[in-house]
This record gives sequence, C-alpha cells and structure tokens, in this order.
Amino acid sequence: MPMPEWLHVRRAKDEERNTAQWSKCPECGEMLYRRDLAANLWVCSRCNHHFRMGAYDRISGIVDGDFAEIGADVQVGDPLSWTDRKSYPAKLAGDREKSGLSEGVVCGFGQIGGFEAGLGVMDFHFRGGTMGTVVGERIALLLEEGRSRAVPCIIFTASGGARMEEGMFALMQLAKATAAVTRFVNDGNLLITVLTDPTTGGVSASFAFQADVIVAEPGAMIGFAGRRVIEQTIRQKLPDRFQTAEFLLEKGHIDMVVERRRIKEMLVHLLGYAAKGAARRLHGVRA
Amino acid sequence: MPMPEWLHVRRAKDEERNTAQWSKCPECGEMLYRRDLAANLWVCSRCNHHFRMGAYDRISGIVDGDFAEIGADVQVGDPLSWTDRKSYPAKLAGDREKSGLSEGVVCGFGQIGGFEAGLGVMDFHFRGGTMGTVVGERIALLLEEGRSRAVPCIIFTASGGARMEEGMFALMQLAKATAAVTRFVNDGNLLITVLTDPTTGGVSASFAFQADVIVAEPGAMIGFAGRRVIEQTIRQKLPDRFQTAEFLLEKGHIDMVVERRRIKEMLVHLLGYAAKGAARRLHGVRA
Amino acid sequence: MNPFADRERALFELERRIAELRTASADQPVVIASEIATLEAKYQEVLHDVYGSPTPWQKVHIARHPNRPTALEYIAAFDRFDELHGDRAYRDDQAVVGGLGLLRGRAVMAIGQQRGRDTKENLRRNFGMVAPEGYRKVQRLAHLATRFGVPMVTFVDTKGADPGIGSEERAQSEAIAQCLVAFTDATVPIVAVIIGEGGSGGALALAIADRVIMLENSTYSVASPEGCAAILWADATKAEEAASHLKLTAQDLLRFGIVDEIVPEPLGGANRDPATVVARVLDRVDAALSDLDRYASPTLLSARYEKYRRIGSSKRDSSPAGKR
Amino acid sequence: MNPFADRERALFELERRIAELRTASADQPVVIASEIATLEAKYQEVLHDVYGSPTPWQKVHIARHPNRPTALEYIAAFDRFDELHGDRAYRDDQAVVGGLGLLRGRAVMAIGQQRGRDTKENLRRNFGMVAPEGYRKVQRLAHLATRFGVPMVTFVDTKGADPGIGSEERAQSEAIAQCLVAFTDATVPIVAVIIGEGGSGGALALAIADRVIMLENSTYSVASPEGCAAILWADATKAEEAASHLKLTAQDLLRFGIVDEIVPEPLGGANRDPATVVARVLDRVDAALSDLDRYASPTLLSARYEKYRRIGSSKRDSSPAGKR
Ligand SMILES: [Zn+2]
Ligand SMILES: [Zn+2]
Repeated sequence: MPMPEWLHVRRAKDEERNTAQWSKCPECGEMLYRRDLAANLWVCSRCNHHFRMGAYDRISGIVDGDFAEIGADVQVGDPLSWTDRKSYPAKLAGDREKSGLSEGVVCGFGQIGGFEAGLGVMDFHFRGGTMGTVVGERIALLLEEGRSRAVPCIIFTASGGARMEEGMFALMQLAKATAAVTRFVNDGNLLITVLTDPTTGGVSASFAFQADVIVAEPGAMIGFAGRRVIEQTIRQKLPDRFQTAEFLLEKGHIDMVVERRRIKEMLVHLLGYAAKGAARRLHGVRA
Repeated sequence: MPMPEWLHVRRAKDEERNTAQWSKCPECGEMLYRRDLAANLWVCSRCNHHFRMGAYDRISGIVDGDFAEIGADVQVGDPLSWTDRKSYPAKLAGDREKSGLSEGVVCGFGQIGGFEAGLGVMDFHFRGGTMGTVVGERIALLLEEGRSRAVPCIIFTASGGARMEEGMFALMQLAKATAAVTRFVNDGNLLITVLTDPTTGGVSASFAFQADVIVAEPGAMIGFAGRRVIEQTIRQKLPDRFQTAEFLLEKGHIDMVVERRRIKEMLVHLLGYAAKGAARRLHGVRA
Repeated sequence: MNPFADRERALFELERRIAELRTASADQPVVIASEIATLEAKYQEVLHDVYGSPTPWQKVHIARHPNRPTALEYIAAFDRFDELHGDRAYRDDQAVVGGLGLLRGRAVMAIGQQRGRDTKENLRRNFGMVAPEGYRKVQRLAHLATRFGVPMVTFVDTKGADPGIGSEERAQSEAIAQCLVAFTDATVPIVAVIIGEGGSGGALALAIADRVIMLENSTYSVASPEGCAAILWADATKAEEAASHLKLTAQDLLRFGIVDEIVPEPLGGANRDPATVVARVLDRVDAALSDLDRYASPTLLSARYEKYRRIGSSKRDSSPAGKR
Repeated sequence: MNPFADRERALFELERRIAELRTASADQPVVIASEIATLEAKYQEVLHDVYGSPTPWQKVHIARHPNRPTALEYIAAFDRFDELHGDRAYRDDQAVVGGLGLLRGRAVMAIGQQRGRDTKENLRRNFGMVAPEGYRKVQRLAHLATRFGVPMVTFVDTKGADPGIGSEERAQSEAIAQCLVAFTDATVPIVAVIIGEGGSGGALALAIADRVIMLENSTYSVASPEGCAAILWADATKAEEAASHLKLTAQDLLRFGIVDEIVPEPLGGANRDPATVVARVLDRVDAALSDLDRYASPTLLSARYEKYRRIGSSKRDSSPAGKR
C-alpha cells in the first residue's frame, strides 16, 4: 500500500514547524539546531541524550518505505462528558492542533528490512501519551490485523499512563490491549516492544511488558508508579538512575538497551530470527 | 487390589524392631517410648518435633486401606561398579537389612479419603533417601501409571540428594523424573508433593518443586545446597531457621506447612477440589 | 476528611440516647417504650438523611470504612478454605490472600486483596497494596485454578498497587501486566467482586472476569480521587471534585457496562451489617458461577475476549484520514 | 593442586629454549635450524608424555584451565549474536549469557554459563555459578526459543549452581527444577555442549537436550570430585580418588550413552588452540542441528522423552516382591 497523501502532508508540516528553531538539550544544555537534531534522529550530538520523538518521524526512520496506517479513522470519544478547567473535547482539539496527531498512537503496516510487520508508535506530545479508548482501540486493531496477517508486531511505547478524562473507560483499555495481545501471541505471533521515554502506568503495566522481546532506549524512564508518587510515599528523593532503562536492564526487567540509531538494525535482526523460525513457530513442525 | 502379603510382613517386622525401645527427641531431649511415638505418627508428644518416618508407616497413615505397590521389582543396579571402603552392592545390602526397604522410595496406588491416587513415599533410612536409578525409575513408573489412570499423584520427599555411587546415572534421574512429571502434568493430571525432613539436592531441584501444590512438614530442612556447603562458602554459621519449612513459607517457595496429623486431611481436601474440577481440567469443558 | 462526620454526630447522639433509655427502661417500662419508639423513628429519619443518597466522595469514604468487610470476611464464610502461599521465588506477599475452598459446595480458587483490620495487620498486609511478588502469587493461583479446573472468585479491595522502591525494583509493571494475561487466558470461569476500593491497574489485575459484581458503595476508578486531582491539577486536596468527575460509583459503572451487577448494602454501608452483606455477596457469586458453569472453556474465553474488546470501542469516523 | 605442574615444567623449559634459538637464528641460520628441529621433536615427545593420556583428575584440571575457551568465545564465533537479558523480575544474572544469534546462517537461541576470564570478570560472573534469577532467565530464553521457533544451543561450564544464602532464599531448587521442565517441554531442537566443567544439577539445568556434545577433556558429574569426597568420606582432599570413581570423563559418558558425541581437543587441551576447538565445536553443533531440523516438534519431544526415560532404567527383578 502506498504512503497515504496525508502522511506526506503531515511530514511537510512538521518540517516547517521545526525549521529555524533551536532546542536546548535538557541533559547537557547544548543549543541544537532543530533541523540537525531531526537529521540525527532527535539525539543530542554532544551528549547522546535521546529527545522524545514524534510518531511520524519515528515511523519514517523505521519502515523501509511505505506505511499503511490503520485505525486513523477511530473517532475520539468523550465517554464521561468530562469538563474541568476545559472540556475534554477542547483539550483534545488543542492537542491535535499542537501535535498534528489525531491521537496518542499511530498504527499501521509496512516493511522493516524487507520483513512485513505491524508497527504502533505512541507519541508523548499528544496528552502525554496517555491511553484512552482511541489508543486502546488502535492497539487492538493493530494486533488483530497483525494476527490475521500472521506477521510480527512492534510497538514503541511512550506514555504517562491511563487518561484520567476517560475514567474507567481508560483503565479498561489495559484489559482490551491485553486481550488483543493474548490472542495475537497465542497464535504464535511475535510481539516486540520498544520502551521510550517515558513509559509508565497503565501502558507499562500492560502491553509494554507483555512482549516477547523488550527493548528500551537509553535513559528512558520506565516504571509503574511515577517518581513523584514514590518520593511522596518514601519521603525522600530518588537517585537519578532509578527507573531508567539502564537500571531496569540491571534489574532484569528488559532484554536490551539500544541506541536510537541502532534500533532499526536490531528490529531487523529480531524479525530475521522470527522469519527463520516461522515454520516451527507457527506450525510446530520442522523448519 | 489387596494389600500384598509382604506388606503385612514388613509392618509386623517394623513393629517388632520398634518394640521396647526408647528414642530421645533431638529437639527437646524427652525420652519417648517408641511404640507411643509410632502411635503419635512419630511426632514428639512434648515439643511437636516431627521425626523422620518410615515409608510404610507413612503409607499406612495416608491410604484408607489397601495399597498396591508398583515398581518393587525394579532391580538394584551398580552402573559404575563402584567400590570405595565397601562395594556399592554391599552398602545397599546393608541398607536393605537395616531399613527393611528394597530401595529409597515406595510407590503404589490406593484410595485417600475415597479418592484414588498414586502415592510415592521416600525414606531417609535407605541411603539417606538419595536418588539413584531405582528411585528415578520408580517415580517415573508411578507417574506413568498415574497418567494412564488419570489420577492425581502425591509424592512425599525425603532426600539427601543424588546418590554419589551411581555417578551420572544418578544425576540423569533428575531428567527422567522431570520427563515423567512433564508428561503427567501436561495431560492435566495433578501432582502434589509433601516435603519432609530433609529434602535437598537433586530431589529438591526436580520433582519436589515441580508440583502443583507443595506442602511441607513443620521444621523440615529444605534446600538445594546443604547447610555445610553454604557455611563453608560464606565462612559463617547459618541461623537455625534457615532452610526450614517455615522459612520457605515466608519466602514464598511452598504453599503451606501442615502438621503431620493434619496432612491426610489436607490431601483429602486437595483431592476433593481436584475431583470437582476434573471435567474442566481434563477436558477443557464445563464441569 | 470524613464527609459524614458532621451529620453522623447527630446519629451517634441518638444511638447513645436510645441505648440509655433501654438501660433505664427496667424501672419505667411503659413510658420509656414510647419514648424509645419516638427516638427510633427519628433515628431512621436521620439515617436516611445522612446516608440516603451518598455523593461519590461520600462513597469513597464508605468504601474505605475500617469496619467494611474485607476479603477474609467473605472467605471465612466459605464452607472451607485452604490458603496457598507464595510466588515460588521470593516472598509470600500477605497483601493478597488466596487458596482453594468450597463455596456453597463448589470448589473454587479464591483470591483477594487484604487490607489490615488494625494497625498491626495493616503493616503486615501493607494496607492491601500488593507488591510484584503478590501479583506473581496471583498469577500462580490463576494458573493453578486452571490446573485444578475450578473457577476463580476474586475480592478486589485496594487503593492501588504498592508504589514503593522495592516494588519498582522487582518489576511491578511486569507483574501486573502478566496478571492481566493470566486472567485473560484462564480457561475457568472468573467472578470478580469489587468489595471496597478498586484502585487503578492494581485492582484490575484481579478483576478481568466473566462477571464483575460490585457492592453498592464500592468504588472502582482509573486513579484514586486524590491521585487524579494530583495528576490533573497538581492539587490532591481537590479529591472531592475528582471523585465526582471520575464516575467511580457502582451505578455509573453498571450503566457503562463495566460492571455486571450491584449488590445492595444496608443504609450507611456494609460496615453496618457485615454478615448480611457477606451472605448476599456469596449468594450472587454462587448464582454467577452456576450460570457460568454451563459454558465450555472455549466459549468462556471467546465471550471474555468480546466483552473487553467492546468496552469503549469508539465509532469510526468516516472522513478519509480520521480527525486531525 | 595442578597435577601437571611438575611435568609441565620440562615442557615450558623446552618452549623457552626453542623461542631463544629462533631469536638467535638470524646470525647462524643453518646450525640453529637443525638444533631447533631436534628440540621440537623432543618437545612433541614430552608433550605426549605429559598430556597424552590424562587421568580423570588431570582432565578435571584441563576442564578448569583459565585459558580454556568459555561460552562467550564460542558465541563470538557466531555470524551474529544479540544478547538478551534478565529474568523480567529481579536481576540480570551475568553468570549465564543468552540471546538470539546466527550460527552458520541458522537462527538459534544460544545460552551459556559464563565464568570470568580474569578476577574482575569472575566476580561479576560469580565464577559461572548461576543464581535462581539466572536459571529463571534461562527458562525465559528457552520459552522464547519456542516462541521464535528457533533451536537452542547451550554451552555448559559450571562448578555447580550458586550455593549462597541469597540463592537459597530465592528458591534455587525451584529455579533449577523449572529449568528442567522448560528444556523437557521445549518444542524446538536442543543441542548442549559440555565445554568445561559440567557440575551437578546446576549443569543439567542447561543440558537436557536432543544431542549432548562433550569436549574430549571436559568433565560432567553428579558432584564435583571435591564435593563427592566431602559427601562420602568427609574429606575433600580425596578429590583425586573421587574423580576416578565418578566416571566423569567424556569417554565414560559416551560409553554410558549419556553423551552422544565427543569433540577432540589438541594435546594438552582446548586452551592450547582455542580457535580450532571453537570452530570444530560449531561445526558439530551445526551438523547436529541439520540432523534435528528434519524432525517435527512432536517427534523431537517423543524422542527426548524416550532418551531420558531409558537412561539407567534397571532391569526388573522377577522375584515377587523385589529384592528386600
Ligand atoms: Zn546533550
Ligand atoms: Zn520433643
């Protein structure tokens, strides 16, 4: 399937927004020209800090060529008719405008190193990557479609947790995503997650940690409870390393920490192993 | 099946050996009349210390009536033609004489609280309950027969580990027992183990900890490495509680610690739950 | 803090006076009997007044009431219960209790979050906040329920999963995530009862079920009201406002199709008559299990999938590239 | 300690003199060349003398040689290797390494016990003695091999499972027992290579396999010679005697049918030419995998069952109640 027209438009729009702007590295303080930063996959050329990355930028760096998005038409709902300082629909409209995204995750199919795969990419710029019904629905659609195509799926996570404004409907998306993951993996399909900064709360406690292989980006903060909550509970400051990808690697929670510029290569390796094992994996017989 | 003639003989012989003897409780020092001790299931009436118990005494306290032994005809082998201070066959002959047992485990079938079940009981009095080819073979026969009858199996463990004099043949019994356990449980049959004092080494690291439900007797020492080995490694004395059943319960390794006089009752409960779940367990359908 | 405090004072005063009169009635039975009757009528009136239609924030407090029956009170009303312990690896987390039991003659695996009923027990049970090893115990018991072929009954009652350093170090996210898988995959019927607070993912880990029963005054929410207020407005004192926004009551969730059934409580909450509530809940669990018993395991699993697959499924937008 | 020490001295002396002569040969090439040839002939003679037919106890020392290739040297000779870490719960135990890789173009899951190659690495890797979380990593990787559908290749090299307090506290027995189950149940081909010491249950946990390959001078035993001597005679210094009793050599175990194949080593051990030994082992692993590739998973599982079911199966006694 060809890259949809709107994706070209989307990326051109990003380009425009990012031009002639400078960003300060939060790690080393270096002022970085955003066009250079984008060319370097949003990694600081001085200290290797991995900036949070837009979903479409990520996708274009991962897929070989075309990306056929699915679930983009899943409608934003307001199940609780939530209003606090602003109405929830107004908040969403603001985020759509600001981020250029229709919701917190972009899902679809493409080739990665020649291997067909499903790809879901969360984006922290939309409501902090929180999971509501649209995110849950799109993840489920991705995995259902991946299951019917019998191809591996890869999900890049970035999330502040469940979305408050959708209340229990948001919490139920953990169950929905889990249901989809379970059916997908029970058929012998492989799920790989790449945890990016930050991956916490309900996303962390569902599909992020239900994958066959769990990769993380350097320095990403990953955990169930947020630092603030833990610090309030224990009434002291946490060390900087706590809940980083490197900390989790040492504690045995994740398979590997991979620098952003090497992530596509690693995914291609993993998809390659999966392709070689497909006969025995999917049919229980000789390769 | 009726209780075999030799079992009656065996028990009469035990009775005789135990008559008119006194035993000192290693825990509280009380002198106990062995006939009373036997009547109290080999539990100290003063301090509740659980003595090591003979396999046939145990069996008679667990089965409702008859017990049909299997594997009693498995021949004692000497695969390495081992001789040190004594030949291995001579050591075995001594243990047979001393313990009245043909080998370190007695296996068979009977009813427990009205439920048919397989029952294997190890006995520390035969070569310290070490596992060689005969123990491995009998455990495998028990589980294979249990599988073909589709009944739960219960194994009481008591073992110093693998039997040195059978070298790698002894180590391979861990693999053999595991193979038998795996086939047995993969068919939906339930395995319950009761860990008695001591359960260590190869028995601990195989079927003892491969069961669905793991029960232990109070005060039983249970672990992989022996206390002596650990103390030599760390060059200090271990606390008394280390590796006791109670310690393991706290550390989450076992399901429950049950006093000897309540073990049959607990097994009957567990077999009862299993009986009620049999339809869904064995056929995946409604009960 | 307690939103009933002011109005409860009148109630307690009436209770005290009625009790006094009863004591005194030995001397002047007739006069006093009439006085008692008057006061009792008044008492019922005030009772309705105080507890009659609790706000969401009031329900949060009923759900947290120290005398509200906990998981072990429900389990104690089983015909029999044999507790099973541990995650087989690290620790027996006592914030969650579980085991095999007989409920109205049926073998079940019961699992419940257990808060303490006094300070000492609260420490031992970490206020019902489960650590990773507790969730791994739950996974093991869920697997064991399938091994035994018996249905699962869970009692949900937690502010949330334990948020301590140790829990993060031992992969709380993974432990909860795999609990969700274990319940999704279990080939036996599952009935979950929200008996107190159902706090976030830590509660959901025990609540993926074929039937979800909720007590009238229990709460079940994506975050505690305090947590929600802190997250959205950086101000935990706005919890009361958050409570009404979150739609965390049984009535809301029944309407949303997120819970299947509500079990009524006495006026003022289950703490006012625990035995009745416990019996009522076990009756409803029994009825749900009888119903679920009719289905073969593949049917159960399909229905469970469809149920969670549907919740909050948004309609599709017809515009070409979604709303952007 | 080292049973070769005395006789190795002559060998090292010859090595030194040959090296000296080679340096000097720039000046007097012809005379010295002949002298070198003589010494080299002598060297080969002494070499055979020293290492030609090692005793079991000498093999124990070859198997433990610090320069003997370790698991990572074999893995480094793969076409590619992507290490996977952790037990998903507690810690990444570096006494065991594992991951997906390409071996002669074939995707495999490689898992090996890894001792250190110097003191610092030995501390980090706990001398190749695996803790419960390491065995749980192994279980996870075995499961993952099945998930990917790729065969497993294991490299066994350990004195035994870690015997520390922490390992007992975190259920070492359970971790090993479940490793045995994971390998017994894995639906993919498994090839195990005993590359150094195969010590007890801690080694077997990685060695239930469809083909077991053993290096000529590796050892594999129910207990270390020291441990065996301590257990039987309460005297660890009798290790040499135990070594010969235990029948722990590759030749013994091939004869018993416990290992399937022996890979020859250079005289004196794999440490004298690691690259050749590594290539030879990978060739044999490749050949074994090619053979196993032909079988469907149910066939593999049946054959694996029968293999372990048969080892040490005693004949039945025909007397009515067995030997008593
Ligand atoms: Zn920087
Ligand atoms: Zn005593």
